[in-house]
Amino acid sequence: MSHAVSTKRYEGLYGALVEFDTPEDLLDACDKAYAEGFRKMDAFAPMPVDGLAEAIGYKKNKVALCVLIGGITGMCFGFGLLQWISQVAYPLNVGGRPLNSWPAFIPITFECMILFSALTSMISMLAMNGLPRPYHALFNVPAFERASVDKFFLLIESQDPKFEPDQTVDFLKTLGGNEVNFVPE
Amino acid sequence: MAQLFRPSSNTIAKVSIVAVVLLASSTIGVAYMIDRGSWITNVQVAPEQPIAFSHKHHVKDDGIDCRYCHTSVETSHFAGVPPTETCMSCHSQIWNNVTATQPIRDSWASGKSIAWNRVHNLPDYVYFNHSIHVNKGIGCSSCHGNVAEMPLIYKVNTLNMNWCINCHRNPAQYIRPRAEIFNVAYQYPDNQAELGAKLVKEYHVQSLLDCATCHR
Amino acid sequence: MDQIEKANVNNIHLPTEVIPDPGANIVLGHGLDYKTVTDRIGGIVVLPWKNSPKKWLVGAFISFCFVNLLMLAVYLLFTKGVGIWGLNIPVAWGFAIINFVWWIGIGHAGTLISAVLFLVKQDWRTSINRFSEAMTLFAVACAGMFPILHLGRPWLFYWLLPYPNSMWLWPQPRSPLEWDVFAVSTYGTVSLVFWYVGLLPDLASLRDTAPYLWQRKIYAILSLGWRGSAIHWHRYQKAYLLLAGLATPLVLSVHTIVSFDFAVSQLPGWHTTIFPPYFVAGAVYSGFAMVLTLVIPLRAWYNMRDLITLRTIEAAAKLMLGVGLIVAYGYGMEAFFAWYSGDKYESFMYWNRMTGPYGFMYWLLILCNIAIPQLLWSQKVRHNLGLVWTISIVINIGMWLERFEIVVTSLHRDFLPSSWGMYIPTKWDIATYAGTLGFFMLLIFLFVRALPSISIFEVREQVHHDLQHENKPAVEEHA
Amino acid sequence: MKDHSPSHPNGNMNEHDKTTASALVPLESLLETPHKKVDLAELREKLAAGRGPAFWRTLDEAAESEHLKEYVEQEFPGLSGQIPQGVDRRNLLKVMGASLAMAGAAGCTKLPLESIVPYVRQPENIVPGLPMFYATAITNAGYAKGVLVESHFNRPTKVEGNPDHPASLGSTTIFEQASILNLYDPDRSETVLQRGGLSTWGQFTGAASLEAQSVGSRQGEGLAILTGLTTSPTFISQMNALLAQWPKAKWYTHEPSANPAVRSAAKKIAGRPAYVDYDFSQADVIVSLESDFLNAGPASLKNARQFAAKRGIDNGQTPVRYYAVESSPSVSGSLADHRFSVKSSAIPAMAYQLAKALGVASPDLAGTAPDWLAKVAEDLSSHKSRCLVIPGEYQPESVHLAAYAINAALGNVGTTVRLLESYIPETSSLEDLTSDLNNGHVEMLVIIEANPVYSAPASLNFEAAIRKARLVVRLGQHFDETSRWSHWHVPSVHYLETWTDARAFDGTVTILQPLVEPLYRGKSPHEMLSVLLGKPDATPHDIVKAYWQSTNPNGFDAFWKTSLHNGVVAGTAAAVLNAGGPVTLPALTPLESSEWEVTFQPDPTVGDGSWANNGWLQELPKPQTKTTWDNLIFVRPSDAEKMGLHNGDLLKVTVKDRSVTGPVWVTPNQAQGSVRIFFGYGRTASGRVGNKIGYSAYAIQDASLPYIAPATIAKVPGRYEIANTQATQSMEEREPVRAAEFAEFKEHPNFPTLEEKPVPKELSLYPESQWTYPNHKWGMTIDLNICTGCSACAIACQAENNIAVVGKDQVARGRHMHWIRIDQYYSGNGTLDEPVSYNQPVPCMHCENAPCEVVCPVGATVHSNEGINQMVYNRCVGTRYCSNNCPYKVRRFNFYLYSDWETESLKGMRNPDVTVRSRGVMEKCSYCIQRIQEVKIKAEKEDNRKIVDGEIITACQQACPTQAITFGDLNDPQSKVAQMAALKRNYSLLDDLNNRPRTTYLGNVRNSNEALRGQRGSNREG
Repeated sequence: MSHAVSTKRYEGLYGALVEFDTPEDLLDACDKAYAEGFRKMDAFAPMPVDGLAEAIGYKKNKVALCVLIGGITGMCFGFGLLQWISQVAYPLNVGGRPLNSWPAFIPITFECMILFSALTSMISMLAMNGLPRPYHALFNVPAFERASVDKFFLLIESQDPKFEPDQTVDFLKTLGGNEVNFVPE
Repeated sequence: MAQLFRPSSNTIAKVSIVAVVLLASSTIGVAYMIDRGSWITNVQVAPEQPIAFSHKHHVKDDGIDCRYCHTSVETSHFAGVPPTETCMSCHSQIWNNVTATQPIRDSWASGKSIAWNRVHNLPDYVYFNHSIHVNKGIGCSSCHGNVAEMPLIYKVNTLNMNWCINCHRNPAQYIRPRAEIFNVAYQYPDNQAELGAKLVKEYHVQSLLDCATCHR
Repeated sequence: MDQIEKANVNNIHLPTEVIPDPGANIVLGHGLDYKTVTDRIGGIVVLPWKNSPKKWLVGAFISFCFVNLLMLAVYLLFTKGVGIWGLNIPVAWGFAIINFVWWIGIGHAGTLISAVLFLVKQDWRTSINRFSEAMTLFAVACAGMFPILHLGRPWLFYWLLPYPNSMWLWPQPRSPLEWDVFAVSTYGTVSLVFWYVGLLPDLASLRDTAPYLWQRKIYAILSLGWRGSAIHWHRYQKAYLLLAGLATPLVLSVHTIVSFDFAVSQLPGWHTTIFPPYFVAGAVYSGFAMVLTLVIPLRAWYNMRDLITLRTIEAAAKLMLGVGLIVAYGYGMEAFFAWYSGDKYESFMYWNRMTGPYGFMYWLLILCNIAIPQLLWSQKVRHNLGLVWTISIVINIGMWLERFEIVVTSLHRDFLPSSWGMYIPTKWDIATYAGTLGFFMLLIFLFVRALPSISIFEVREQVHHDLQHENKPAVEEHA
Repeated sequence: MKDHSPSHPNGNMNEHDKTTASALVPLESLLETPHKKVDLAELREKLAAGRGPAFWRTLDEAAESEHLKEYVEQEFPGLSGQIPQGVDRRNLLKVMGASLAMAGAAGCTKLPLESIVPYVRQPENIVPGLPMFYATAITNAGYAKGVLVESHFNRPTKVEGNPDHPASLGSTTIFEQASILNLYDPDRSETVLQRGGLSTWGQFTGAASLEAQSVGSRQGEGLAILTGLTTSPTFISQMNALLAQWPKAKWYTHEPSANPAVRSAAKKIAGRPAYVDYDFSQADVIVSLESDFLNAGPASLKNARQFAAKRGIDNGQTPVRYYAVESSPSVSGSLADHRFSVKSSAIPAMAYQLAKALGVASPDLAGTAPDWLAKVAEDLSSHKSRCLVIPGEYQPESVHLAAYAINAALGNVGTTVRLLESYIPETSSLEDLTSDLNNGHVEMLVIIEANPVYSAPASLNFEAAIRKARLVVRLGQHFDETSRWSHWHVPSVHYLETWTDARAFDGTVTILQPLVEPLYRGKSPHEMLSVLLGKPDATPHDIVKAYWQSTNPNGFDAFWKTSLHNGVVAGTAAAVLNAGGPVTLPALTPLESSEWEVTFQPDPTVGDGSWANNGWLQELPKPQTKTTWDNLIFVRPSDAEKMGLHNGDLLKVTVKDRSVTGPVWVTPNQAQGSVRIFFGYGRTASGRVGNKIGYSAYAIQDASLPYIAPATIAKVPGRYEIANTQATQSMEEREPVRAAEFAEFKEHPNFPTLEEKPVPKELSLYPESQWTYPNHKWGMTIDLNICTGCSACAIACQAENNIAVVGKDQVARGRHMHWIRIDQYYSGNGTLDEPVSYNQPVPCMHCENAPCEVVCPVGATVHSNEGINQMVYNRCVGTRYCSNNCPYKVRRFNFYLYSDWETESLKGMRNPDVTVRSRGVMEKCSYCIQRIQEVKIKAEKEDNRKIVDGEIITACQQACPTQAITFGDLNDPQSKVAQMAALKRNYSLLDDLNNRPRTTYLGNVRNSNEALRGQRGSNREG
């Protein structure tokens, strides 16, 4: 994602972009490009497309792990807080109930668990996606507006070792997309 | 009009998130500082008094005992505020013509007593009893500080509930021998730990944390 | 600039003629493609005023008047005290708690539809989940008001939160009201997160289709620069799935905990083990009722019959009927155990509930919640939207009455006859309730005008799914 | 965050106490601020706007007006002016503390300290902050009940009974308790008025002495003095002096609630003025002929104490058997073993028949005796000299004579009946005064305290008669109905403001001493008389002291000191008279027969009307009916059914040609064909609280038939809202009250818990409670066997704990605030007309497994380590969940700002040891935690000594006339409460809920007559 790579091979050029009309076209375009040996590439769709990420070589998804950790933290926080309040901070005889009325602590513990894990799921997702990111080179391409409406795009980044502007564009043209654009930095 | 923002906006976006978090936490921090600060608690604030009465002078220089003026501190919940007569008992003889003590003589003459401003004030729903504390080995200075060093009297403690609770939790760390109660310059000895424990036993001091101890 | 904007406006095509309902078999009408769904749904939001129905203005204005009524009622409440309500000893809880439970109940449909139905892969949910999530949020906002308003000293509500204070005092975690604080706030937060995450891609669509620059800027900020990268989508779907998985137990827990407010107490009529499941069922029941109450007019007003089809409405109606039966079972069990337990307080309470001074409300609620909804067994009824809509209203009323019965009739005659009393709501009780209704509706009105009330990208998926089954590329349709 | 005070006036808790806001200011100057006179009439209108205790609130709002500030300034001299704005309640008192420390010094104190003797604790000099107790007495219809008055910083705050006083024995009735509120009543008149215009005492004395001269020139001819009944030796001696000086002057008395027949009968019996005293400690069988001996009359507290002792069953004794014959349910009647509803007008005949049955010669009567009467007679005759027949306070002479004759015949005279010398002077009656007025014999009329224009029987038309006098002078606490017709009105003093003296029923004298200077510079009756006697400057102190000096010339100082200290003057008890000749019963002159009779009695809470302006008494639920704020018309259920009457319907009662209309209360145990109406309401000039509520029973009273009269009644259209605090009076199979026959009790002493099965403990999620209460374990028991339901406990609690008055509207909404309520149940055996009635005081139960505590989200109510269920007002946020979860519904909520935070006088009245609650917080019985803490601190300071049983007394316990309430440490097996709790007939309310209440009850046992079994409460007409 980050474009702070030390060796910029093509100053001012982020990559090359090809547009398709259907997810299917995009999918096999991706396969072709991947087969061609491109690695630093990305695909864009106005909706989730099954297998698209895999097609461009994406494997590990760590969101679930984060959520698990978040959940456990929340649970410990909740239960710990209640125990501390009722046994350490100010122990009180409440209606003759024991200080450690653990059954009464379950609901809050549960809610804390849910709250923490829910928040982590969103935050981790956004963080890994590097959002918020209001500016992005891709937005320089007028056609890219439709990436969120009805068009499907394949991007080969200039950072890709196999990226050579002209050849890459020629290659992309062979994929049967509508038009091919350079993406200025 | 493809690009809506400048590249810098990315940094701004990320920074602003951090900023919001920082701002929120710092607001809370400030709120706490104000709440604990003297603007709310009046700690270290010496209010204007009708007479520039100096505890420093009377206690330290003249060595007058607390009970000379605060007569009912050992017997009542209310320590008592000295009547004009108490002042007159000396100031009819000494300093009996300086302007500083004029209000006393006015009060004496007119029968209207002197309107002091309260320094240590508790909310209505708090029932503090001086006598029991004094009788159980809690010295004046434990709450009121060393008045012998106060030209004008001021609060040294917040008198917040958690401050009270702190001592009620563990009286041993603040208790002192009954003989030292009115020694405003009293220093806790190094062996306060065991001395305290001993006194607590000796004076039958309980750690009272019931609400009704103070709220009725 | 403005030519561009004009161009943009013209670039968004809304159908001029009224589109008929494609019937109860398909989720989406024919002739929809990625672009049209974007225009149809997004257009409602981004197009200038002249394109939105006058009904909107009227409705929004009326709701706004009720909001003012609410503010007046709350002002009085804060200056005079809860005495302006019909409360007393023994009936120390009245409208405030009734409305709280009612609103929270309504707040359950959204999460349920988006989360549970998502997990069980119900395609018809697509067209109403966004809307019902919004409804959830607004209902929870209304619900959240009441626990604070009903306090004797509302300005001290924050004492229910655990924070280090100069009194060194903390909340009392054995109290169901304390559980509520966590349950409701968690539910509110998670619903918001869930809703916002769902909105992200659509906000991006609006950013890219909105005619005016200021609109684009706003939506750009809201969409956080979403650009639909495959990898983003991948993480996005995982996160969304997890959120759904979390929201499902949450939604169950929340009303369970609300039911604990009653079930944990000693009061005959409250101290009831069946309450948790029975409350949850009731919540879902009222939730679906409220969704239908709102969606049926909505799709007519905005000419979206092919986006929210009879399929969806019928499915919702069926589900409502099913949950209604669970609720009926709940009532049955309550009555049965009142008798079977042989407990004199319990049996008296139920007898009093049925025949006492509030008896007529009990029978009215049976009528509203059990008798009338049985009509939904007939497909004719389910296909008659007027009827479905009326029934959904009836159920909303019924569910409110249920809460009234639970709160008031249990309290007004409890253990010692000497302390029995009556509860007669005052005009301010009613004003507060009506006020929150207005507040709720106002939020709904603003929502449909400010955000896509149907999840565009999910509809696109649906379109894609439909197209695949018709094996036709979308472009030809378009041409 | 800062704690937020619930005791902040406007309920906005967010301000913290700025130390500079309040200051210490002297009090001794309080009474010396010069006053600008204000137009009171105008103010009255303004203030009269808010009627009912609503005014306690409306006053705050009105307080904006400059006028009112002046008014308050006048009413509570200094307080409003001297105290800087923002001074809070407790500081106000500290202020007073400060000034007290000052008192000795500056020498200028507002109290004649030299002569006031502290009673219980006598400090060398006043200790600021410590309350002091003074012995004095309160009089009702002339007779004294001794009291101890608690004073904080020179402000009387609480009235308790004086254990050394024969008419109190340490207990009080509701009136003693409520009298403190009268002292601070802002409606009291505060200046001398001439023809309604402002005047001064000086101008009055001037005018009066001129009059006195002209009167004197005519040997007092044309001078009429009207007073209430009095036993004050000093006053009587003053009157005698005056009458001696002016032989032609006349002394009249008027006391609406005192039946002259009682005195005339006693005089016939003894052959001289006498008082018939009954000794219940000797009586095994009691027959009451419509007597409310446990609740009414000068000896009620003594009666109650003796009766309770005789009713005891726990030491193996056989309890007294009590037959009540009455036309309307009375407090005493609720304890009767057999209760017979009989028309009042039939009781004389019944008394004669009883006399006959017991062999007393009595004139023949038509009609036969009901068969139960024979049984009762048997029971009596089998307890010769150990039984007692008590005539009703409002029955005619014949009944009193018959009762005495019966007692004599049964040999009770000397054991249960004594004739005592009476000290009520012989005076002319109000009837005489009216005729003298009408015949123009009265030129100058001096009315002291009495309020005849309101309370004279309508048949006298006194309002017309009073205008015949050339000059009317009125001494009264309020500018009331009578003052309106007076040329001069002089403000009178409250009994806590002045020196005087009075006798108990048995002649014992108490010298009344003031606790404060007259708040409104009122004058005492003594001063009024001495003005007429030409000594305008004599102070009450001098007058009273002079009198006693003359009677005890030697050793006077010691005598004076001890008499004041003890609250009784030694050796003043009356001599026992030996009976005159045998009583002959006069032939009965029966009332003209009519379908309906109406009986008149003072209202149970506002009496004859003199208490009408007392918010506490107005809001106190009346015994039996539990209604507040109104006087009702009692109708028997079956009669009501016949006439289609329901509670709140309007009924028109007509006697002769006069009628009143009032709301109906369908009352079980009301006799058939008899309706009961009450004095005390329908006032027009009592003040904001008492004005324009209810109907005036005097309006149909006929001087010839003052208390029982033939009447016609008719339903009239319209309804009237009645604010009652207990809607359901049947037990609905819940058995909150558990009762048994004495026989059953002997068989199963544990009858209350017979059917109870132990609560299965394993049902709890939690282990058995780990909480032990090692130090103290406070608990309370309430003996339902001797609770009369008199409600003294409720008022005592209200006074002790600063409980707010909320007003009729709020009561009707179910928002009354009493911490202890007296539930009144009717139980079925018997018809709807004649149920048995039970009383059950219900304070907080202080459950060990308190359900209220568990549900409070902020921990505002939790347990103390002594097992007290603490309610922390300043922590409460007002969720009201605790109340919902309290099965006993003993918690009370401040739905509005009920406590008055503005009126200065009330600040002075309140108990400084109890937080005044603010809006939006829950409150409830605290077992008088302030008293517990006070004693604990005291004991700890006294070298950590053990607290003695009985050292801590709750307010309700202290007031209770029968001592039905016991409080103490359950950990101490020797303590009374522990022994009570150990009794077999002890049970806890709603035991099956496993809340483990600390407050428990002792079952009710009735010793009914085998021969009449099943006829208890059965409807037998005479």
